[in-house]
Amino acid sequence: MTAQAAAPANERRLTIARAMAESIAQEMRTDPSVFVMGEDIGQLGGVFGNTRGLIEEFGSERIRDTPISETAFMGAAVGAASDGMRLVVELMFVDFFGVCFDAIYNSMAKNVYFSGGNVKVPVVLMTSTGGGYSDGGQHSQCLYGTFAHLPGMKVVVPSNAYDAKGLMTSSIRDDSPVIYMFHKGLQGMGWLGTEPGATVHVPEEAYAIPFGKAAVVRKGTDVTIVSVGMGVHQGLKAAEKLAAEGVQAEVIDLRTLVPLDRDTVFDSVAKTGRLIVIDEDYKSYGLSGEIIATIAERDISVLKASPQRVAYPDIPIPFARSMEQYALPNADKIVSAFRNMKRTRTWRWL
Amino acid sequence: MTAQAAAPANERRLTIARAMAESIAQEMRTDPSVFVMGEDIGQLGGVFGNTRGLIEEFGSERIRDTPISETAFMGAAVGAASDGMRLVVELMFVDFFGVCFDAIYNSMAKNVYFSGGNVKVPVVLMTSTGGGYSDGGQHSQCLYGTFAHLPGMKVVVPSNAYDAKGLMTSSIRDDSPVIYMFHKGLQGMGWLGTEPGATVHVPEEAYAIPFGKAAVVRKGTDVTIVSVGMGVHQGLKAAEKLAAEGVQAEVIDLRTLVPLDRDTVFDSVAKTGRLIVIDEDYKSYGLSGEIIATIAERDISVLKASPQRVAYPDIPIPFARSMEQYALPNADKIVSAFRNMKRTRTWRWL
Amino acid sequence: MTPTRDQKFWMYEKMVISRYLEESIEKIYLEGKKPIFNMANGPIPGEMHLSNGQEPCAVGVCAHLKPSDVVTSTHRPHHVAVAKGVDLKKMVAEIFGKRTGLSGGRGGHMHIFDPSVNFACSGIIGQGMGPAVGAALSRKMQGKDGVAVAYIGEGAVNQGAFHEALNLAAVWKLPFITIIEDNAWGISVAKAQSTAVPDNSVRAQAYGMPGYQVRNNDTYEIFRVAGEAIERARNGGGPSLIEIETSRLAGHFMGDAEGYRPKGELQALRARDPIPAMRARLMAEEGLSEADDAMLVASYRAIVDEAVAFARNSEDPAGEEALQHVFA
Amino acid sequence: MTPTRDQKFWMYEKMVISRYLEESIEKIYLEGKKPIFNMANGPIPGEMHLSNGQEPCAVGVCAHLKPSDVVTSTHRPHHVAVAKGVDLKKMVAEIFGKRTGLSGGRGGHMHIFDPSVNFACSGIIGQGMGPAVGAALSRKMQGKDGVAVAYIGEGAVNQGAFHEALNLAAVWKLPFITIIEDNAWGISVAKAQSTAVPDNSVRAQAYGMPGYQVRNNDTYEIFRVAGEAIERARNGGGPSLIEIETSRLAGHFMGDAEGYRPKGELQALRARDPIPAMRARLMAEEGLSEADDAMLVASYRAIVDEAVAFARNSEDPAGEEALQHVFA
Ligand SMILES: Cc1ncc(C[n+]2csc(CCOP(=O)(O)OP(=O)(O)O)c2C)c(N)n1
Ligand SMILES: Cc1ncc(C[n+]2csc(CCOP(=O)(O)OP(=O)(O)O)c2C)c(N)n1
Ligand SMILES: [Mg+2]
Ligand SMILES: [Mg+2]
Repeated sequence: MTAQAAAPANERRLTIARAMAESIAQEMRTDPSVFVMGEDIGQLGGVFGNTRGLIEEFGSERIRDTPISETAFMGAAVGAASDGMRLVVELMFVDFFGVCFDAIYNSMAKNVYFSGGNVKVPVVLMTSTGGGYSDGGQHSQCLYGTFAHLPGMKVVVPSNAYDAKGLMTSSIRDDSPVIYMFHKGLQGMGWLGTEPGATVHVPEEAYAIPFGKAAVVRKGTDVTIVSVGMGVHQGLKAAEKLAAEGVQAEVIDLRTLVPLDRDTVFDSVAKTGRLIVIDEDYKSYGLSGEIIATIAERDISVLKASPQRVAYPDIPIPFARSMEQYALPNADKIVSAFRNMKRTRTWRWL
Repeated sequence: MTAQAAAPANERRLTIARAMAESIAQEMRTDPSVFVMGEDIGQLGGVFGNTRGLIEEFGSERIRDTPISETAFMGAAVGAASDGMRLVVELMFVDFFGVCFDAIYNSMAKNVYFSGGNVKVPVVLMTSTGGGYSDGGQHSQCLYGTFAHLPGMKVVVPSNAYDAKGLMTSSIRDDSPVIYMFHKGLQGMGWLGTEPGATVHVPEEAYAIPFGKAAVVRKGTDVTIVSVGMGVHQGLKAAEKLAAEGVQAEVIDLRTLVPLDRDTVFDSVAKTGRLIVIDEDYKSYGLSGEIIATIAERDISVLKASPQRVAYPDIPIPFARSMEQYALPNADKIVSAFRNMKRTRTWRWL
Repeated sequence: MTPTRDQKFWMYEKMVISRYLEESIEKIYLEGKKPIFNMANGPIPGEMHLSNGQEPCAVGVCAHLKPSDVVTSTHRPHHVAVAKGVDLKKMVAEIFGKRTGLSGGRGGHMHIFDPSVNFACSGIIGQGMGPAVGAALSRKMQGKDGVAVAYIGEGAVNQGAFHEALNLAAVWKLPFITIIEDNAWGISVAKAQSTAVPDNSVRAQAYGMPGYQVRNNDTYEIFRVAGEAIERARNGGGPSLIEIETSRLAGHFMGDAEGYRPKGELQALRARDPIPAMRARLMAEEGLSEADDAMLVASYRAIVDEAVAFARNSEDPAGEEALQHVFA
Repeated sequence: MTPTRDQKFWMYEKMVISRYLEESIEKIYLEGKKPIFNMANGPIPGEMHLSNGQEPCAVGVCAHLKPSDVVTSTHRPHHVAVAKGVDLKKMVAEIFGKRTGLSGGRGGHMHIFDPSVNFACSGIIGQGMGPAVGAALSRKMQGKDGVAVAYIGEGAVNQGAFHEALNLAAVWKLPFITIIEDNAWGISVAKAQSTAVPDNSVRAQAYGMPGYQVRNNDTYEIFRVAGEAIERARNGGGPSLIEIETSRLAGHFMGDAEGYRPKGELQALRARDPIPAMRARLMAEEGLSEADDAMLVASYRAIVDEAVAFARNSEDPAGEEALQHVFA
């Protein structure tokens, strides 16, 4: 069940950008230790709109534009968070992680452990992901696998505004570092194109969505489609197409990659016997392999056919529209993957 | 077949450290455009010995100690390599990647693509991996998955001196960037402890080992054990133990993660029906998942039991010996994984 | 060092070509993006950072460079690419994402690579620095003539790569020059808000290298200072830093509403547009007539128009070409 | 600013404790590592970076700090930890990897965290800088008293994190001080081989902050300069940089044969050992007698011996404790 499904139609539909900003504002109102840092998050309101309106309410001390010094301000986030503050810090594009990954990988993620739990690191590192609008190979990556592989940080990937708000609230309230990855194509910023399914009803009051609970966003019996973020919407579209052929797909939105709700995925595949993983991140050594391995290692016998992945190929992201669209996952590729599954050698098909 | 198996016993057994240095020296003699950069690689000969003796022969221009400025010198490696030089550049511990990952991830790995193949980037980024000697959470990581997930770089992980030399030669001669990951516990540096199986016969003359060809280092029929680097030796030890119980394990050394020799792994599992992956890197979203998914997606029906992984848990690496050893893969864990496989629900066991 | 007549006309040509290129791109970029501005649409999709106003930084420096010298530029690279002699047709085709582009459409406008004139860039702040230092090292080791120039924005100077690269170039005494294009803004953040010193030129002292500050986007002064620094570098005198006060006459990228700009700033900057200033100088100093100027400008524009036509008429790459050239 | 009698004795105490701690660790470290030196063996496994000779940098600065002030240190942290008042028993137990250690053995000697006195460190070069700047920001935003001090080696100064952090601290005018421990070596690489300027103190100019250079590992001069900088920071005067010429009397880490050291350097450094110098001053200035000194030293050593005994007698963590405290 998705919570937003129960909501009255057309009532307070928010974009993910506005839902994120609303959660941050609510937490800042109740907790004076919360503040936001990043590039162009003040007067500009964030390149992707997720801090819009905050500087007007909270001022430039708590909505703090930084120099283009990610190593320093990611490190500073660790230091301030260990000193009693709660941070929301933005890395403008996830692609820029490489200029500050040590501060993230070796300090933010590990200081809780290195201190035996004596130091808390309440940092939400929010960052934009994804392509599809020809921003080239240094501005279009997802890197879900890279971050989920790193121990010590929770990894959140919302697919709609309802989740975006509730997961942001949980992220800010968490005493551990959280990386919060929002997909540009879901933000509700028209200039990036936007997936309409991401803009949904969002309750006004603050609420928290627990980590590690995947959402079954569509029930089905014949095949399980698993993804996060943009892939969830592609999965839903593919499910529509398959439904027209009489195939009922179950679609799972993982919502958090760390912790990973392996049980929900396993239970679904145990029921459907078939698994397709959609990942806009690079195919090899990442999310798609992990989900398949999760099922295979738990009980291979639940699989009625070889699982399939629809993932970004292992290539840098090309600029030209024709090539980028060729490489990206989409609903048609998912439908083909399902057909392909039927063709693969199996021992219990039908 | 492993080439070194054919070699006469006790003839020119080299450590991996010496084999690496020998290959570099030979390439430097024949190609004046080859040079080496890194921290403490000159007079000190590299903290892990793999540039020992080079400065005496080639001088401090071509064996070039750098400031502790990884972003600058990794970037410089890209620039020099695009300008006609061939670089061997050392990142002392792979754990330090985060201070210079942009230069690696977004330039070194992608400039060939961004230039449509018009720019070549012949850089060998050699770096030490692995723990087991209580060096703590910022000096013991493997990060195989992190690097293999990144498109645009080849990833080499030698398990013995014969391979180390031949793979280094191929790496230096390659026009694409290569990350060459050597495990500290295999280097043959006594002060790090050392796996004796890594020190093997190495021919004097230069030779190249092609990328993307896994080695079947032990033939077997009952279970396929797949790994790289240190894991290969653990796999071989486990195979000995299993042999005592009449179980014949086939052990595969992947040798390169990119390109990945999926065929050799698949063919072996198609024969044995059982798969165990050993990985000293973090378990989730990495190598172990990828290998399992490779089999599952190609043909689930070859698996007679749920595949198993013996991998580093998703935790930062602890300092204390008791905790680190608890977390590391070893032969006993592999044997247990095999036993566990027998217990899992299967449909064709025996 | 003052420019010769030829050099003056060369600089003017490149400035006019660069500006007209940007104006052409601006128009084409908006095709298909109205009434709804969606970056993904139109003949030129994606982000677009125009260099209007920064032409002096390009021509004043590149006037001293040969094709064999190395230049790395930033996410805002067109003016420098034009001045460095990057193949204009192939570059425009790349910006359009066509098969005939410099990289067959794989790079796009932030990833202009033309090894025939040793030009490269990166969309990541500060990351052109290391590669330029490496090219300078390569030239020195090969005993080859040549200097390497890295462009960087004033905002990017606060990135660690700047510090590391300058120290490395100085320790190794490399033929390396960094050009800081100080347009006073890093997207919406003003220089004073991000930089602890008023002038980045003082930062040269941290590396024991000469640091120059050029005011007022002055093409001649840039030419003079760059000439001095490049000559020193060619003669083994090591690296230099040059900061240039320049002006960003457009938004940070196309679509930027620039609400953060103080009122009147843009108008004031436009009044000091370096291209009319250069034209006026040519008229005063070299007797350029209105008529000759019109002819010249028309001929420069024709070059751009031809490149644009070439790009427009080129084919899109096939989707599966995406899989090529991952490895060399 | 000169130290009071109490401050002098406090500094002497911490110096002696620190040195004797290192000497004790050195001995214990080698247990089980003979005849074959294998880092993995013995009661203290792993890398070990001793701070012998650098004690003045620790005490001259920390003499001005309260427990509520923040310090981040480097991979070579023991002397600073001692001076900052880190719980000695728990710290030594951590170095041994015992359950009673500061983090239950998860961190080890490069990861000493004692939030009760606001001490932290990182094994990655330069990466203590950002966190200290963040702590300084936190103090300023909370309107709380307090300064943050980041230690860094002279080799690490060439890391981008240094540049970014100093600029950030200066732009935000934070109560932040960086202490550069210049022991002339970054492992085997001499300062002149890695650093473009003779003195890192000039680099303060790149951030518009005061830069101090202390020569000769002089405890009093460090005390004076640090006192000035810390007072300014407490009073809202913003950050400072202090470079201290100090000496590394041991190898980079235990097991380092130091073949790269010029002949005679170590002997010369030992002749200028700051601890006998401090003792001589106490004798000359404060009338410390040989007998009193012997008593004091014995009492200081007893503190270390007690901590070592505590560590030795503590239990190893169980293997599965590795799985705890990954998240807060
Ligand atoms: C490491 C990194 N951080 C942030 C960005 C996003 N970004 C792109 S351009 C820009 C502003 C750059 O300002 P400046 O260096 O002054 O160059 P200008 O745009 O003014 O030419 C920023 C923050 C980036 N590309 N890379
Ligand atoms: C980013 C990074 N690069 C390299 C290292 C390896 N390393 C550890 S200590 C050291 C030398 C540091 O020299 P310095 O900063 O002068 O400190 P010192 O050891 O002299 O106290 C190096 C290169 C590291 N820990 N982190
Ligand atoms: Mg700017
Ligand atoms: Mg040092």
